[in-house]
Amino acid sequence: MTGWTHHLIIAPILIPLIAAAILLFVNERQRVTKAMISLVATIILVGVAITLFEIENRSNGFEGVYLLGNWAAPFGIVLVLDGLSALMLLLTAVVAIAALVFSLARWHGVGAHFHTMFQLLLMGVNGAFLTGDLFNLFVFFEVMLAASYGLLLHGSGPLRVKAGLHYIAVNLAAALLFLIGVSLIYGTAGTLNMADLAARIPQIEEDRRMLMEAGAAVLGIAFLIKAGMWPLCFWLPTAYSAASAPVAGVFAILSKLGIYIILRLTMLLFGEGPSAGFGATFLVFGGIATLIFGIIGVLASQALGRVAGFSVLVSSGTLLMVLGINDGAVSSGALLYLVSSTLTISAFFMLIELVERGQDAGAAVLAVTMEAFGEGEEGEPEPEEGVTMPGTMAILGTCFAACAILLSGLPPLSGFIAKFAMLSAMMGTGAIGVPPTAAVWTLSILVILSGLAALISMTRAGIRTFWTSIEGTVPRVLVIEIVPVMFLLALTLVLTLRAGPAMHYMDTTIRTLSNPSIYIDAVTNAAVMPGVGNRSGTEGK
Amino acid sequence: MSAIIIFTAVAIAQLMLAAAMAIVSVRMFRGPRAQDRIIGLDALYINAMLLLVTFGIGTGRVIYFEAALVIGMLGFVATVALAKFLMRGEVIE
Amino acid sequence: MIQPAADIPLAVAIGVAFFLLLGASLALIGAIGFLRLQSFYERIHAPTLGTSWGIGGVMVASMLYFSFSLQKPVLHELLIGLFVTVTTPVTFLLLARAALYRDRTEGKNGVPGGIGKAAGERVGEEPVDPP
Amino acid sequence: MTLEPYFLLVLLILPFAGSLISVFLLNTPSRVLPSWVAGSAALTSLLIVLFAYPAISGGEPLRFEAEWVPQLGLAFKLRMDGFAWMFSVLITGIGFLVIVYARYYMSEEDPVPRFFSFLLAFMGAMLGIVISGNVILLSVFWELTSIFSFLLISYWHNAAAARDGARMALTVTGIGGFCLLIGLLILGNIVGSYDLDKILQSGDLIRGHSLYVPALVFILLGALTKSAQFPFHFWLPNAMAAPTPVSAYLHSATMVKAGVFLLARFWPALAGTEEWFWLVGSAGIITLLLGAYFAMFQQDLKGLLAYSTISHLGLITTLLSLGSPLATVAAIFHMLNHATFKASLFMAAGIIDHETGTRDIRKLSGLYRFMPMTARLAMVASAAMAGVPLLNGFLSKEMFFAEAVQTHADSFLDTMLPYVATLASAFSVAYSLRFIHTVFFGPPPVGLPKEKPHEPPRWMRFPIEFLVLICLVVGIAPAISVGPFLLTAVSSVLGSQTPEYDLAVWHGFNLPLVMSIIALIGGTALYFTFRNYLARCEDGPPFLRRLKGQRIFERVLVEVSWHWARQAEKRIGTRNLQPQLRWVVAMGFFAGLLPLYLSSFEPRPFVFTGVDPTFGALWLIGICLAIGTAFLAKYHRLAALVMLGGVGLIVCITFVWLSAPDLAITQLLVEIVTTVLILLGLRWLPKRSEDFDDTITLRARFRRFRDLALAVACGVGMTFIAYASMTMPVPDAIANYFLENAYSQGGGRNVVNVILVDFRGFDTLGEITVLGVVALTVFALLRRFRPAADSMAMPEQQQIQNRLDEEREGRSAGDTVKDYLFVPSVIMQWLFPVIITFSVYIFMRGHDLPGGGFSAGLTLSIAFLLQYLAGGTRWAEDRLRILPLRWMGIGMLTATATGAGAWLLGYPFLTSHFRYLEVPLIGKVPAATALLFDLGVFTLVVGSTVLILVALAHQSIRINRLHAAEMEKAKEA
Amino acid sequence: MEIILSIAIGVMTSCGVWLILRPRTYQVIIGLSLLSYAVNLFIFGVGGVKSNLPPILDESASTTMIADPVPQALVLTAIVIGFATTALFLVVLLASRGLTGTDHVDGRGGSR
Amino acid sequence: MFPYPVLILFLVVMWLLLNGFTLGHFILGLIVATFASWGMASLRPDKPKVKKWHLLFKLLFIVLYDIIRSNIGVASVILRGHPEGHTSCFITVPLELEDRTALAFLAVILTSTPGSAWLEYNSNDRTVLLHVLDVIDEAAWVNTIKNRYEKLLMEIFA
Repeated sequence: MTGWTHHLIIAPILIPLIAAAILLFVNERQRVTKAMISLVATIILVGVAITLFEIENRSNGFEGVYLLGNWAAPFGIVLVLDGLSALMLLLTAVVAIAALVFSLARWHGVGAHFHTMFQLLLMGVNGAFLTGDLFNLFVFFEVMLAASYGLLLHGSGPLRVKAGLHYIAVNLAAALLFLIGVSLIYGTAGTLNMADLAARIPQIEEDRRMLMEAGAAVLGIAFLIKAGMWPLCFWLPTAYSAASAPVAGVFAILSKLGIYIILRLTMLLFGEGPSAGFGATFLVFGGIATLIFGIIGVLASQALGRVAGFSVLVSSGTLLMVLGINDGAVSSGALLYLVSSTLTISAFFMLIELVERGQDAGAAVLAVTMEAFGEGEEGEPEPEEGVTMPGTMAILGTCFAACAILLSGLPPLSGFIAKFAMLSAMMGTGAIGVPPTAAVWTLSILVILSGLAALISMTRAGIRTFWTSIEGTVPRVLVIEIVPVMFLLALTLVLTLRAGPAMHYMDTTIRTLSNPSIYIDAVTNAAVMPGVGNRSGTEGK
Repeated sequence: MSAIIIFTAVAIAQLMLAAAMAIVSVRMFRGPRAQDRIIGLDALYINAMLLLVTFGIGTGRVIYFEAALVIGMLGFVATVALAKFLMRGEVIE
Repeated sequence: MIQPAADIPLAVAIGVAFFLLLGASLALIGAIGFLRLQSFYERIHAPTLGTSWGIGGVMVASMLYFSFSLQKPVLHELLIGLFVTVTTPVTFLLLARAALYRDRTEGKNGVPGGIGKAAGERVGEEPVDPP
Repeated sequence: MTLEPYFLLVLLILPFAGSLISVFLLNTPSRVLPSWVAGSAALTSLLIVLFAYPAISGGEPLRFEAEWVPQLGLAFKLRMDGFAWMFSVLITGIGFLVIVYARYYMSEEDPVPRFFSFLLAFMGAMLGIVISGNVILLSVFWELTSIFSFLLISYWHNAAAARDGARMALTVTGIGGFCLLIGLLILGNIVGSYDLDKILQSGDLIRGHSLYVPALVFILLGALTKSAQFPFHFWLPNAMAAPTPVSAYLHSATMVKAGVFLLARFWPALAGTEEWFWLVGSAGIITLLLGAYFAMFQQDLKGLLAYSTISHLGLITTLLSLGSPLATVAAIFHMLNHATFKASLFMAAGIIDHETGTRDIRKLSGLYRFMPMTARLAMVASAAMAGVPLLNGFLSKEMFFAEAVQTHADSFLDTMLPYVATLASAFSVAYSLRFIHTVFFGPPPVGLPKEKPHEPPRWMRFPIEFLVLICLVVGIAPAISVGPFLLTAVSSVLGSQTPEYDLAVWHGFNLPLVMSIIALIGGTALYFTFRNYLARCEDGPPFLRRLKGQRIFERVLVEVSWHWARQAEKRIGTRNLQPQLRWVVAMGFFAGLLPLYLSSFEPRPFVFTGVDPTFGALWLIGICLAIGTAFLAKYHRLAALVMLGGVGLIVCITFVWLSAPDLAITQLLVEIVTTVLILLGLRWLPKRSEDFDDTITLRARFRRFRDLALAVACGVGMTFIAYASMTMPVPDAIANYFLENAYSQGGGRNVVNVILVDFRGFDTLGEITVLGVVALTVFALLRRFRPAADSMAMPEQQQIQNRLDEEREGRSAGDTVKDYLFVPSVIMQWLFPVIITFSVYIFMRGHDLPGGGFSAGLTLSIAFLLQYLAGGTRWAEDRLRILPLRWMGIGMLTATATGAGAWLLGYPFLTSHFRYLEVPLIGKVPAATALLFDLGVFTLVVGSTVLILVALAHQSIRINRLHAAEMEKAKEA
Repeated sequence: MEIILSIAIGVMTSCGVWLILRPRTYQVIIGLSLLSYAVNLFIFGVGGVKSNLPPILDESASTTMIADPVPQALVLTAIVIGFATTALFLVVLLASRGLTGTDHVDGRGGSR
Repeated sequence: MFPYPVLILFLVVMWLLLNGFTLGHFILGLIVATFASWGMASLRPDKPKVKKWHLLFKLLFIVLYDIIRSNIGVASVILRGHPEGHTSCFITVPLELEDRTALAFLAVILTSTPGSAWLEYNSNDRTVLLHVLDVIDEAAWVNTIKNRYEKLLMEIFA
C-alpha cells in the first residue's frame, strides 16, 4: 500500500465532505443534480470502501496508518485502517448506497438539504471508524450526531420532532460525558492518541491510573448510550422508528458505531496489562439487561417501526454481552453478527415504510410533513416518477419473510450463521470440553428467547399486515425503492453462502485486535515524510 | 518601589472591581424588573472588562487586551438584544 | 501570581496607581449606586460612572503603564474607551424606552406621557394622566 | 470420483429448483403447468433416490461434502445411509403422490403455483434433514421445514383458523428448533465435531459426559415439539386448517416424522440411559394413550386423523425409548407403515371434504353409495390403522406388543406399558371403526353443503389406490416386499447391534396376538357402546373438552408476549425524557466514581491557601449566578438568561486569568451569539407565570428531591474528580512537543492556534463541519416551522404599541419602533465597518496571538446580526445580500482544498507549509498554508452562524404574514 | 486556585444537572449551557491550571513554564460544538413547541 | 472607491493602533478599511454632512469636562446615602436638531454624562424626554443642553 493508494485511507472522509460542499452550491430546486452528485459520491465511496477492504483482506493483519498533516504519531492525528475499520467502512458504504437509492424515490424531496446532511453523516461515521485519536473521535462523533439530528428531523412532523428532541437531549448529555472522559484520560495519561495511550497505560502510576479508569468508564457510558445499552437506550426505538425510512436505514449503522468503539477501545486499552478486562463484567450485565429489554420491547411493540427499533437493542445487547465475554472466537462470531444484523435492520427499516404504505400509515406521515405550511417557499414534492414494481405484494411479502427470518435467526440467511458462530464458539466445537459458564448459558437462552420474540412479533405483525388487511390496497412501490431492500437482503444471503471466507476475515481481524502491540507498533512507527519545511523524521519524540 | 505601588494598586483595584461586580449581581438577582437585571448584566460586562485591563496591568502583558476590547466593542450586543426583546417582544423584526 | 511590574519611574507608577484606583472606585461607587437608588430611572445613572470615568481612569492607567514598560506608545486602550462610550447609550436608550413603555402601560412611577385608554383597559389598571 | 455423491446434491437441489420455477409461474392462469413442474421435480427426485439404492445397500453411506464454514466445523455435508434412504423414498414418493392429488384437489381460485412452490421447498428441506451429514446443517433444514410448513398451513390465509394454526405450529416447532440447535451445540462441545458420523460413533463418550443431560433435554425438546408429542401435541390438530394435501404430506409422512427420525437418528448416540427412557418413554406413552383417546371424540374428520397421528407417533416414540434394538426395528417399521396408511386416509378425508363440503362426522353418513371406490380404499386404510391382520399396521403393532411385554427397565412405566398399549390399541380400533362406520354407512346424509357427492376424478384417487396397495402388499408379504429395504435402514441405524427379527404375518399364538385380539374386540365393543353418544357429543373428549391445549397456549402466548411484555416495557422502559436523562446522569456519576471507590482512591486534601481573593470573589459571584439561573429558569426566563450570561462572563474571565486568552475571546463571542439566539427563540415559547403552580403533589415533591440529590451528588463528584485531576502531577504530555515545535515547525507563536489549524487541523475541519450541519438542520427545520397557536399573534408589546400609535393623533402604526430605534440604529450602523475591520484584525493575528478564524468569523457574524437588530430583517436584507449557504460551501471547500493541496507534493492531507515572504514596502510577511485553512474556517463560521440567526429571525416576518393571511381568510369566511 | 475552580465546576454541574432533569424545554437548554460551562472548565483544568502563562511563545519564555495548550485547543473545539448543538436544540424545542403546543419535554400539556 | 474618507481614516487609525505603526500595516489597514467602508456603503446610511471639523474637538473637551463634573456630582449623590437627598425628575426638551447622526452624538453625550439619561425621542414633535438624577433647576438643564451641545452640533452638522 504505497503511493497513491496510501491516500485512499482518507478518501472515505473526504469524498462525502467534498460532495457536501459542492451540494451547498446547488439550488434546492435542482433536485436531480443534487441527487446525482450525492449518488456519484456514494458510488465512489463504495468503490473506495471495497478497495480498502480488499487491501485489508489480502494482507493479513496489515495496518494502514495515515499521518494527517505529516505529524508523527502521538502528536498529530492519525487515521488507522485495519481489518475492523475496513469492514465497518464497507458496511457503511453498502448500507449508505442502499438508503440513498431508496431515498431518491421520494424522501429526498420532502425537506431541505437531505443529501448534504446524508453525506456529512457518512463523513462522520467513516471518520469515527478510521480515526486513531480519542478527541478526533469525539469530533467525528459530533459530526455524525449533528448530521443524524438533521436527518432524523428530516421531513419534520410532531412524531419526529418529539423523538428528535429526546434524541438530541440524550446525546448532548452523552457528548458532555464524552468530553469529561476524554479530558480525564488526557489529564492522567498526557496523550490522546489511542495507540500511544495503550502503550502508556502500563507505565501510569497507581493513583493516576485510577483516575484514568474513571475517565474511561465515563467515556464508556457515552458510547453505551450510542450503542443503546439498557437503561440508556430508551430514546433509541422511538428515534429510529420516527425517522424517515432511508434515514432509519442508515441509522442502523450508528448504534454499531458505539459497539465498534467499545470493541476497539477495550481490545486496545484493556486487552492486557494492569487494567486488563476493565469493565468486562459490566458489559456482560449491561448486555443481558439490554437483551432482555430488547426482547420485551420486540414482543410488546405493535408498530413495525418499534419492532425494528427494539431489534436494534436486541442486537446491541447480544453484541455487548459477547464483547464482555471477550473471547477470540466468540468475538469473531460477534463481528459476523454485527454485519448481518446491520444489513438486516437497515433493510427492515426501509421495508417497513413500503409495507405500511399500503395501510396508509406511511402516507399519513408523509401528509403530515407536507402540511400546507410551506407558503410557497417549499416546492411540493413532485409526484414521484419511476417504474412501479410488478408483483408488489409477493415481493414485499418475501422481503418481509426474509427480514423475519433474519431477525429471529432462523436459517438459511446470515442471522442464523451469525448466531451459530457465536454460540458455537461458546459452547460448541469452539470450546470442546470447556463446560459452558453461567454467562454462556444465559446468553444462549437469551439468544434463543430473542429469536423467539422476533419470531412471534414478526409473525404477528406480518399476518396483520399482509393477511388480515380487509381491502388491502396494494401499495405503489417503485423499483428503486424495493431494489435497495432486496440488495441488502441478498447480501445476507451472500454472507451465508460465503460464511467461510467471511469468518476467516473476522478471525484474522479479531486476532489482530487481540494483539494490541500490532496496532501500537504500526501507529508509533509510522514514519513521517521528510522534507517539508524543516520538519524531520521522528524528531521530538 | 514602583513595582510595589503598582502591585498594591492593582490588587486593591481588582478587589474593588470584584466587589462592584458582586454588588451588580445582587441587583441582577433581585431585579425587581427585567430591565434592572439587564442593566446589571451590562454593568457586569463593563466591570469585567475593567478587571481584565487591570489584570493586564498586573501581569504586564498586553495579550489580554483583546478580550477586553471584545467586551468593549461587542459586549453591548447581548444587552441590546435583551432590551429590544423587552420592548418589542422579539429581537429581530 | 501577579508578575512584578517592570521597572518604571516612580512618578509614573504613582500616576498609574492613582488612575487605576480612581477608575476602580468610580466603578464601585457606580455599582453601589446601582444597588441603592430607588427607582429604575435613578438607577440608570449609576453605572454610567463606570462607563465614563471609571473606564477612563483604568484606560489612562493602562496606557501610562504600558507606554513606559514597553518603551513605546501604547494607545489602543483609547479604542476601548471609545467603543464603550459609543455603545453604552445604545443599551441604555433601548432599556430606558422599554421601561418607559412598561411603566406607561402599567401606569406606575409617575412616568410622563402616559398612554391612552385602550392599553389601560387591557392591563386592567387606571391609566395615569400625563403631567 | 464417481458420480454417485452428486446424486445427493442434485437430489437436494431439485425440489428447490422446482420451487423457484414455480415462483416464476405465479402469474400463469393455468393450474396444469405448475403441477407438471412440481410433479416432474418430485418424480425425478424419487427416481434418483431409487437409483441410489444399490450404492447404499452395501452398508456404506453415500457422501457428498463441500466446504462452508470450516472454522466453525460447519460443512455442507450430505450423507445418505439406509435409514435416510428409506425416508427419502417416503418423502419423494408420497410427495409425488400428494402433488398428483393436489393437482385435482386445489380449486380454480387458489394460487396454485404458490402452493407447489412451498410444497416443493418443503420437500427439499425435509430431504435436507434426512440426508444431512452435519448436525448443524440438519438443524438448518429442520428450521426450514418449520418455515415452509408455516407457509403451507397458512396457505388459505384469509381464514383466521389457518393463520392461527400456522402461527402456532411455527412458534412451537420454532422454539423446538432453537432448542435443538443448542442441544446440537452441546453435542459439538462434547464430541468436538458436528459431523454426524463422528457423533454417532461417540455414543459412549456422550452418554458418560456431564453435559449429557442438558444436551439430551434440548435435543428432545426439538424432537418432541416437531413430532407433536405430549405436552407439545396441541399444535397438530390446529394445523389441520391447512389444505388436505398439506396435511396428507406434512402430518402423516414428513414433518411430524422428522422428530421421530431425529430420535432414531441419534438413537445410537443418546439412547439406552435411564434419562432417555424416562424422558422419551413418558412422553411417548402419554401421547400414545391421550392421542388415541382424544381421537375417538373428534367430530372433525381431519381432527380425528390428527389425533390418531399423534397417538401413532407416541407409539413410535415409546418404542424408541425402550432402548432395545428390536424395539427400534419396530419403530422404524412403523414409521413406514404409518406414513402409508395415514397419507391415504388424509387424502380420502380430503376427497370426502371436497365432495360433500364438510368434514363434520356428525353430518356425514352413508357415503358408500355415492363413492364406493373411495369408501373401500378408506376402509382398508382404516383397517391398517386399527391394526387388522394382513395389513401393514398389524405387523408393526404386533412388534410393538411384543416389545411392550418385554421388560426393559424395571420400573413402573415398564410394567404399565402392556396395558397401556392394549388400551390405546383398543381406542385406535374404536376410532377407526367410527371413521368408517359413520361416514360410509347408515342413511344418506342430509343437509350437506354440497349436493350430490360423487367419485372424484380418476387420477385424484390414484394416490390412495397406490398407497393402499402398498399397505396390502406389505401386510401380506412383508419379508419379500419391504424386508430388504427395512434391513438396510435398520442396520444403518443400529449397525452392529442389528438384531435378528422376523417379518412374518404369523408368529404363532402368543401374547401379542392375544393383546391384538383383545384390542380389536374391546375397541369394537367400545365403539358400539358409545356410538350414540359419539354421534351427538361436542367436539373433544368428555371432561377434558374444556381443556384445550391450543387455547391455553394462545392465552399464555398472548398473556406473556403481549400483556406482560407491555407491562414490563412500561415498567423497565420509558418514553419520557426526564427519566432517561436521570439514568444518563446517574450512570455517568457511577461510572466516574465507582472505579475510584472500588480501588479506594484517595484524593488530595483540599488546600485553600494560595487562593487569589479576587478570583475567589469572582467565583463566589459566579456560583451565586449559577444557582440563580437554576432557580429562575422556570418562571423568569429572561432573568435566567441574563444570569446565565453573567456566569458565562465569569467563565470567560477565568479563562483569561488562567492563561487562556484564546478561549476567553471565543467564549465571549459565543456567549453573545447564544444569548441572541435564545432570545430569538424565547419569542415562540409560551407565557408562563407562577400562578399555575399551586398544587405540588407528594410525588412531584419526591421527584424533585430525588433530582436535587442526584444533582448535588454529581456536583460533589465533579468537584472531587476535578480537584484530584488538577492537583495531580502533570504527566509527560504531548503538549511539550507542541510547545517546542509550534514556532519552528508550525510557524506560529500562538500554540493553541497552531494546534487548531495545523497539528490537529483535522479536528477543526470536523468541528466546522458540525457547525455547518447544524446550520443546515436549523434551516431545514425552520422552513416548516409553525408556532403554537398562542404564539401566532404579534407579541403583546407590539400590539399595544401599534394600537397606541393608531389611537394617538399625528402618529401612525410603527412610529413607536421607528422612534425607538431612531438614534441607536445610527450608532449600530456605524459600528458595522468597525466590527468588520476588527474581525479581520482578529483573523490576521490568530496564528501568533489570541484570535483566529473562528473568533473572527463569529465577530463578523455579530456585525451582520447587529444590522438585523438595528434595522429589522427587511431593511437588512434589502442592503446586505448575504448568501450563507454560499459562504459555507466556499469555507468547506477552501479548508478541504488547502488540506488536499499537500497531495500535489505527495504529502498527507493537511500537511502545512510556511515561509516568510519578502513583500516590497512591507517587509517580511509570514505566509502559512494554515492561514488559508483558517480562512476556510472563518468563511464557514460566518456562513453557518448567519444562517442560523437569519433563519430564526425570518420566522417573525413569515409568521406575521401568515397570521395576517389567516385573519384575512377568517374574515372572508 | 484549583479548589475554587473545582467547586465552581461542581456547583455548575449541580445546577446544570438539576435543570436538565426539569420538565420544561427551556430549563433543559439552560441546564445544558451550564453543564457545558462546567465541562469546558473541567477539560481546561485537567492539564493543571497556571496563571499568566499563556501558551503564546515569545523569544524569552522557556517552553516548560507555559500552560498546557492541548486542553485549551480541546476546549475551543468543545465550545464551538457546544454552541452549535445549543442552537440546534433550541430550534428543535421551538419546533416541538410549535407542533405539540406545549413546552414540556415530552410534549405533554398541563403544568407541573 | 473611497465612499467614506473619514470612516476610512478612522479605520486605518484603528488598525494601526491595534497592530502597531508600520508601513506594512498602513497599507494593509488601508485595504481592510476600504473593504469595510464598502460594507458600510451597502447599508446606505444617511450621509452626515460634516461642516466644521475643528468644532468636534471643542465639543470633545466640553464633554470631557462636563463628564468629570457630573461624575463627582453623581458620586456624591450616591455616597451621601439618603434616598431623599436628591430630586430626580423627567424633563422634556424640544430639539431643533434633525440630522440623525447629530442626534446620536447628542444621545451619546447625554448618556455618557452621569446624572442625565436620554429616555425617548419623539420624531413627530421633535422632543426628547430626559431623566435627570439631581435637578435643581429644570430650565437651566434645558438651557445647557440647547446652548452647550445642540448649538455646537448644529454648527458641526449643518
